[in-house]
Amino acid sequence: MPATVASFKIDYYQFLSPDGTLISDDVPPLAHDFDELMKLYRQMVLTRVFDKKAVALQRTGKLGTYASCLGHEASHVGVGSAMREEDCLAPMYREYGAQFCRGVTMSEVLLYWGGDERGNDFSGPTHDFAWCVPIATQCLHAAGAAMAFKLRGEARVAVSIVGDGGSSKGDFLEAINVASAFELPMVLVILNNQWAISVPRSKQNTAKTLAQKGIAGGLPSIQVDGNDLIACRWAMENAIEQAREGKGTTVVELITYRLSDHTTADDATRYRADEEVDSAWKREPVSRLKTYLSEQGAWSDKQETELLEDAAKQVEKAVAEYQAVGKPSIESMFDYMYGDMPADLQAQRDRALEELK
Amino acid sequence: MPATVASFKIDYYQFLSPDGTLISDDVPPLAHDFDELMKLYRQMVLTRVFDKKAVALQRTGKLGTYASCLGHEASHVGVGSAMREEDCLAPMYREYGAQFCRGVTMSEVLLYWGGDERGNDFSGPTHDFAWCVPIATQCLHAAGAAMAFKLRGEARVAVSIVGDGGSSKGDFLEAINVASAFELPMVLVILNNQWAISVPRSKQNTAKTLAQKGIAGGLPSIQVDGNDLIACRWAMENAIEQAREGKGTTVVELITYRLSDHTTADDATRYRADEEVDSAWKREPVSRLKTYLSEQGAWSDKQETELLEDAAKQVEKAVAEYQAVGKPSIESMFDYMYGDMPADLQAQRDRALEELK
Amino acid sequence: MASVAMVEAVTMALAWELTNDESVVVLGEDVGINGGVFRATAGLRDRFGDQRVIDTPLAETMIAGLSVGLAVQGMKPVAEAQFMGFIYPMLDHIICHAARMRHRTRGRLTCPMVLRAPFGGGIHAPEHHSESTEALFAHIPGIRVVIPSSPSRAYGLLLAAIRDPDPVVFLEPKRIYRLNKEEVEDNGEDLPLDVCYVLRDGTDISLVTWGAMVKETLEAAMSLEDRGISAEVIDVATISPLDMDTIIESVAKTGRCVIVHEAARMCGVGAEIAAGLADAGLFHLLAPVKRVTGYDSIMPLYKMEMKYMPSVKRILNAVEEVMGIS
Amino acid sequence: MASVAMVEAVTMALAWELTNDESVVVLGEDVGINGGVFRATAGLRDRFGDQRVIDTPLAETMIAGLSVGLAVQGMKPVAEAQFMGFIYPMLDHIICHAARMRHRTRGRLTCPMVLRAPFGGGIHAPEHHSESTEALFAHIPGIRVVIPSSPSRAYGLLLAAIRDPDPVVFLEPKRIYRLNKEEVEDNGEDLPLDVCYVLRDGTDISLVTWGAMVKETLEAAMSLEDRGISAEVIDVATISPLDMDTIIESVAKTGRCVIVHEAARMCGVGAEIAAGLADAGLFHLLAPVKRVTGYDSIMPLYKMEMKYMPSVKRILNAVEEVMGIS
Ligand SMILES: Cc1ncc(C[n+]2csc(CCOP(=O)(O)OP(=O)(O)O)c2C)c(N)n1
Ligand SMILES: Cc1ncc(C[n+]2csc(CCOP(=O)(O)OP(=O)(O)O)c2C)c(N)n1
Ligand SMILES: [Mg+2]
Ligand SMILES: [Mg+2]
Repeated sequence: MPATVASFKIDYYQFLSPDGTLISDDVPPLAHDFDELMKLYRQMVLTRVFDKKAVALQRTGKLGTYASCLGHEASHVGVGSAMREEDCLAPMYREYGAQFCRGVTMSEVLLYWGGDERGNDFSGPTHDFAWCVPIATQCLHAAGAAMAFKLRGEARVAVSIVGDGGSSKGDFLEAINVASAFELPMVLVILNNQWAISVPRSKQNTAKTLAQKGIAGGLPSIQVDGNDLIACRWAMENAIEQAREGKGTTVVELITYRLSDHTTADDATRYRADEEVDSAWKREPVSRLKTYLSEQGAWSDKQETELLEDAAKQVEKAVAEYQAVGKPSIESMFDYMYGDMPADLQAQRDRALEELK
Repeated sequence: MPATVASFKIDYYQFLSPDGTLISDDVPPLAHDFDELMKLYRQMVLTRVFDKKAVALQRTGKLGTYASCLGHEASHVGVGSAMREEDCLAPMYREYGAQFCRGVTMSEVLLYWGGDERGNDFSGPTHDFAWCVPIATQCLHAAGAAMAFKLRGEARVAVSIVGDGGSSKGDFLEAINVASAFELPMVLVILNNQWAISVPRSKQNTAKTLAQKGIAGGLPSIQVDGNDLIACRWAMENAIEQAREGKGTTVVELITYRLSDHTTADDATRYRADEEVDSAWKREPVSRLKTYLSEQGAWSDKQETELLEDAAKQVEKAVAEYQAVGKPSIESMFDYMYGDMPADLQAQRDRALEELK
Repeated sequence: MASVAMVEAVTMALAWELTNDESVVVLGEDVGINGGVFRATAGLRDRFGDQRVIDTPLAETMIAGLSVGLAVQGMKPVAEAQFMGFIYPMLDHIICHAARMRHRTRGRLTCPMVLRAPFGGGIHAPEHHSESTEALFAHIPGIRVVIPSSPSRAYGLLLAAIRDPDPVVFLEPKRIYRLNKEEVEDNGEDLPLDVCYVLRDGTDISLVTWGAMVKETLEAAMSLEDRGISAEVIDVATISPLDMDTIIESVAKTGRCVIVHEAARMCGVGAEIAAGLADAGLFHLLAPVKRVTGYDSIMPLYKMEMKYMPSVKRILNAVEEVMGIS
Repeated sequence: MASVAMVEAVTMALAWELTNDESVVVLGEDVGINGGVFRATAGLRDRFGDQRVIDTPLAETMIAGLSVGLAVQGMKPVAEAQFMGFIYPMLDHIICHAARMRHRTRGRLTCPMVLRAPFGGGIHAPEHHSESTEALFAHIPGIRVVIPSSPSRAYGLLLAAIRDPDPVVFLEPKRIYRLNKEEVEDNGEDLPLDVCYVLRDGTDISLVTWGAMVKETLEAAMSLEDRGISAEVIDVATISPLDMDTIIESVAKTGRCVIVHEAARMCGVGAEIAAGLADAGLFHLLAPVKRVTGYDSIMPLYKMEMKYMPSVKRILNAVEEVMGIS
C-alpha cells in the first residue's frame, strides 16, 4: 500500500453564464456593484472598438501586422482593473484591454504595431514592462520584478500574462519554479484562447488543464471562465491580494477564445472550422456582460449608443495622434543603445547621418 | 461554488525499511526472488567498490575531478536493471551503477573522468547517450529518442535521469510537456539526492514533492524510496512497461542522499551538517539490502567476503585497463568534428601535426 | 521544369527528401496544417501525414533538444525555428550537443539534423522578426551554416544540408523568399556545402555578400558597370565552413574588396572574411577592406528598418572610397 | 593595501559595491553559503546576508530572466553563470531583452545588470568547463563584454561593470584566478570600460590578446626580446565596445600584428581586430595579420586541452612567419 504524500485539485470558477445570467446566488459583491460593472463594461467595449479599428487600419495599409484581441476583453479588463498602479504588468503582445486600464494609450499601441519604438514609451505606469514578443520570456521578468519588490519590502505585485502556447515554454515553467522557491508576490496568468497561431490547445499537451502546471511548484492554481468579467476580476483580485499579503504566487488560467486570426498576417480559416468560431461567439464576453447589465436594468440601449459613439470618438482621436507622429530620426537608431555611447557607435552614427539623408 | 475539474495525488512507495525489514506483506515478487536480489546486490556492491577506488585515484592524482555516486546504488541499479538492452538511457554524469547494468565498462568511466573522450565510446548499448554535463538537457534527448522509437513503431523505451537541482531547469519541464503532447514511451527519473552541489532540495522550490512536476503534463508521477532496491526496481519496471505498452511517460522521483561531496573538487562540510550525513548513512541502500538478504538466510558473511574480493579484482583490472590507455593523438582533436572534414580544418590539422609534436 | 520562388524551392527540397528518405521528419511550430508562417512547408502534412510533418508544442529549447535526440537515434529531423529571432533558446542544444555529439563520442553517436530559420529584415515584420545573427552560429565548430540566395541554390543546398552527416543551420533570407522565380528541376541533385558562388565576374573590385543582400549588391555592381567599374560579386552561400580560397582568388584579381551583410558589423561574418584577407590575402590588397553592414545597434521596428540595412547607395559609397573616387 | 589574486579582487569589488550600493544583489548557483565554486563570492553571504547574496534554483534561463526583471525594476543584479559552458540558456534573455530594453523603450526602461562567468581552459576541468565563446557576446549590440587579466584590472573593471547603466558580460579567465598576486587598493576606484591596456611597449610587432592568454603572450614577448625582437603586448580587456584606436596606433608603430586568443578562430574576436586592421590599419601593415587561436574544433577533455590552446611556441612560430624569420 503506497502512502499518499500529496494531493491537489484544480477548481473552475464561473459566475456569469454565457447567456448572461448568474449561475448561482453565491457570487462576489462585484456582481451587484453595477457602477463598477458599467465602468468595466465600458473598458471592454472601448477595447473592442479600438481593436476593430486597428484591424481596419492594417487592412488599408495604415498599420503594420497587428495582433487582434477580439474576444479577450473580459480577461484583459479583469486583469488590468484588478491591479494597482504601483503593481507591475509584464504583458505579451495583445493585452491592450489590460493595458488601457493601466494607462497605456491607444496611440501607443498603434505606434508599436506601426513600426515605431516610441509606442513602448508608455504613458501608463512607466515601470510596466514593454510588449514582449519572445514568447513566455516576460514571465521571468515578472518574477524578477516581484523579487525586487520583495527584496525592497514594497507591497507591490507583478503580474505576467502568457498564452496557452507560451505555457509550454521553459521560461513560464521556470517562472513557476522560482516563484515557489522565493515565494514571490506574483500572479502568473495563462490566457488560454485555445490557439497558438495554428496549433490548438490540445496539441500543447494532453493534460486536463493548463492551470495544473502551477502544481509543479506547489502554487495555488485555478481555472476561470475568461469570458466572464465577474469571475476574471474576482479571481485576479484574490490572487493579487494573496500575493500582496506575502502568500506567494497564484497561477490563474483564464479560458477564452481567440475570435480573430492570430494576427492580420494570419488566415485562421486554413486551420480551424467555422463552426468552432461560431460557437465561440456564443460565449463571447462583451454581449454576455451587456445582457446581464440590461437584464438587471443597469444598462439601456441609449447608454449603449452613447458608449459606442464616445468610444468611436476616442479611437478616432488616438488614430489621429498616431498618424500625426513623424518618422523616427536617424539618430534614434543609435541614441538609445547605451547610457554612454561608445566612440565606435558614435562614428557609425555620424556616418549614418551623412549617408542616410 | 467552484467545480473541481481535476484532482491528483502523489503516492510514495517503499517496501524495504531502513532497518532491512519488509514494511508489509504486500510486496512485489522480487522481494522473495533471492537469486535476482543477490544479482542486483552484487551490482550495487561492485558499484560502491568502484566508486571508492575512483575517488582514491583522484586523490592520488591518477584521475581528474570525479563525481562520486556513493549512496545512489539502489536507485542506479533499480533503473539500469529494469531496462532492456534495446531501451535507451540518457544519463547525467554519475549514474555508473545504472550504466554498469547496461554494459558500460568501469574503464570507460575512468577514461571519461580521466580527460579522454574515448570514455564516451561505450562498449555498452552503443545507442545509449553519452554522459551529459549540461544539466537536464539529456531529458529532451531522451524525449527525442522516445519519439524516434514511436515514429518507427519500435517497442523501445527511453529513460532519462535528472537530479533534484536539474528538475528546476526548463529542459526537464519542457520534456514533461512534450512527453504529454506526444505520449512518448519514456520514463523521466528524478534522482533526488537532496543536494545540488551546495543548494539543498528545499531551495529548488517549496513544493512537497518533485514528482508532482509531472502533473503539469498530466503524467503519472510517483515518489519512491531511492534507497530501497526493491521499490526502485519495481517502480522502474512498471513505468517502463507502461511506456512500452504505449501508455506514455511516467515521472519517478527516487529519494536518496548524496553521501559524498558533489565531486572530488567539492567540500561538502562547507555547507552541510555532519549530523545530516550521519543520519543519511542509517538509510543507505547497500547495507539495507544486505541485512534483508542475511535475515532471509539468503546471504552469508562468506559470500560477502568473496563478493568484495571479486569486486576488488574487477576494479583493479579496470584501473589497469584505464592506465594502459595512451594519450589521445593530435589527430583526434580534428578527426571527429565532421563526417567530411572541411578543407580549412584539414589545414589546421596539418599545421597542428607540425607545431605540436 | 518548374519556375519557382525560393520559398517554393525549399518546399520542393523538403518534399524530395521526405519522399526518398523515410528517416526525414519535418517539425516545428505551425509547420503542419498551417504549412508554416511563410508557407515553406505548405502541403507537406497532407502529402506525408502528421507523423512526418509534425506540429510541436511552443518551446524552442524542446524543439532543439528533441531534434538532437531524434538525430542521434537514427532519424533526420529538419526542425524549423519560426523566425531567427526565436532561435536563441535553441543555442544551448546546438552548441553543447548537436555540434559535439560526434566528437564527444569518438564517432559513436552523430547528429545529422537541419535547423531551418527564415532570417533578415525588410518585410515590415514585428519586433524580433528581422534578425541576422548568422555569426553566432559561424563561431561554433562542429556545425555548418548555409544561406541560399536563389531558388536553385535553396533547393540544392537544402538537399545537401539534409543529407549531410552533421548538423546544419540553414538560414533562409525571407525578404527574397518570393522576389523572383527561377527554373528549378526537381531532380534531387544537391550542391556542395563548401563553395562560394561567383555570381558576376569583375576585374576592379570584389563585392562579397550572402542572403538577401545579394540583391542590393548585384544592383550596385550593375550601376558600377555603367560607370565603367567592373565589380565581381560573390555569394558566400556556405558561411561555415568558409570557402576563403574563392574569395582570395577574386581579390587576387581585383585587389579590392567590399563585404556586405545585414547583420551588425562587430564580430559579424564579414570580420572573418576581412581577417582572411588581412592574412593570406594581404599582398593582393590595393585598398582597405570595407564592410557595409547593419549598424552595431538593434534592428529597428519597420519604420526605420530599411535605414538600418545596407542600401545600394551605401555599397556604392564604400566602393568609391575603396576605389579612391567620388 | 592588500596583495590579492584575481579571484580575490573579484570578491573585493563585489563586497565594495554590496556595501556602497544597496540595490546590488549577487545571485547564482552556489554563490551563497558555498561562496561560489571558485570562491569568488566567498564570505559575502555571511557579510551581507541571504537577501543580498542569493542562491538560486538550478536554471540558467531563469537566472538571466530574473536578472533582467530585477534590473529593469531598479536593482543591480550581479548574476553568475557557474561556468561559461552553462551560459548558453541565458543568451535569449541577454540578446532579446537585456541588450534591447533601453532601445526598445526609448530609454524608459534600462537593464543595468552584470553577468559574471569564469571562462577558458587549462585547469583540468570536466567537459563543458573550459569554454571561450566571448565572440558570441561581442556580436550583440547593446551589451558590453569585459575580460580582466590581472587582479587590479579585475577589481577596477568589475566595479565599472556594476556601475555601468547597461548590461555587462564580465568574463573571468579562471586559469589565472590565482596565478599571481598583486597589490590592489580597495578604494572603490573603477576603470574605464572602453580602453585597451598596453602591457609592454615594443617597436617590431604588436601582440594583441586578452584573458589568460596574456600570460603566454607576455612570455613570448620576453623570449622575443632575448632574440632582439621588440614586441608590444596589448591586453584588449574591453572586448566590446572595442578600442581599435589603441591597437591601430600600436600597429602604426610596429607594422606587424599577431592576435592570440583561446577561442576557436572562425568568427572569433580576433577576426574583428584583424578586420579593423584590414580597413583603417591597412597601410600600416608590413606583413599579414596572423591569429594564434584555439582550433575550429571542440575544446578537448583535459588530457589534450593544453594542445588545443595557443602555446608560447605557437605564438613564436606565428611571429617568426610575420617577421619573415626562422
Ligand atoms: C519564442 C517564440 N517562438 C515563436 C514565436 C512566434 N509566435 C508568435 S505568437 C505565437 C503563438 C503564441 O500562442 P499563445 O502563447 O497561445 O498566445 P496567443 O497568440 O494565442 O495570445 C508564436 C508561435 C515567438 N513570438 N516567440
Ligand atoms: C546547465 C548547468 N548549470 C550548472 C552546472 C554546474 N553543475 C554541475 S552539477 C550541478 C548540481 C546538479 O545537482 P543535481 O541536479 O541535484 O544533480 P546531482 O549532482 O545532485 O546528482 C551544477 C550546478 C551544469 N553542469 N550545468
Ligand atoms: Mg493562445
Ligand atoms: Mg542532487
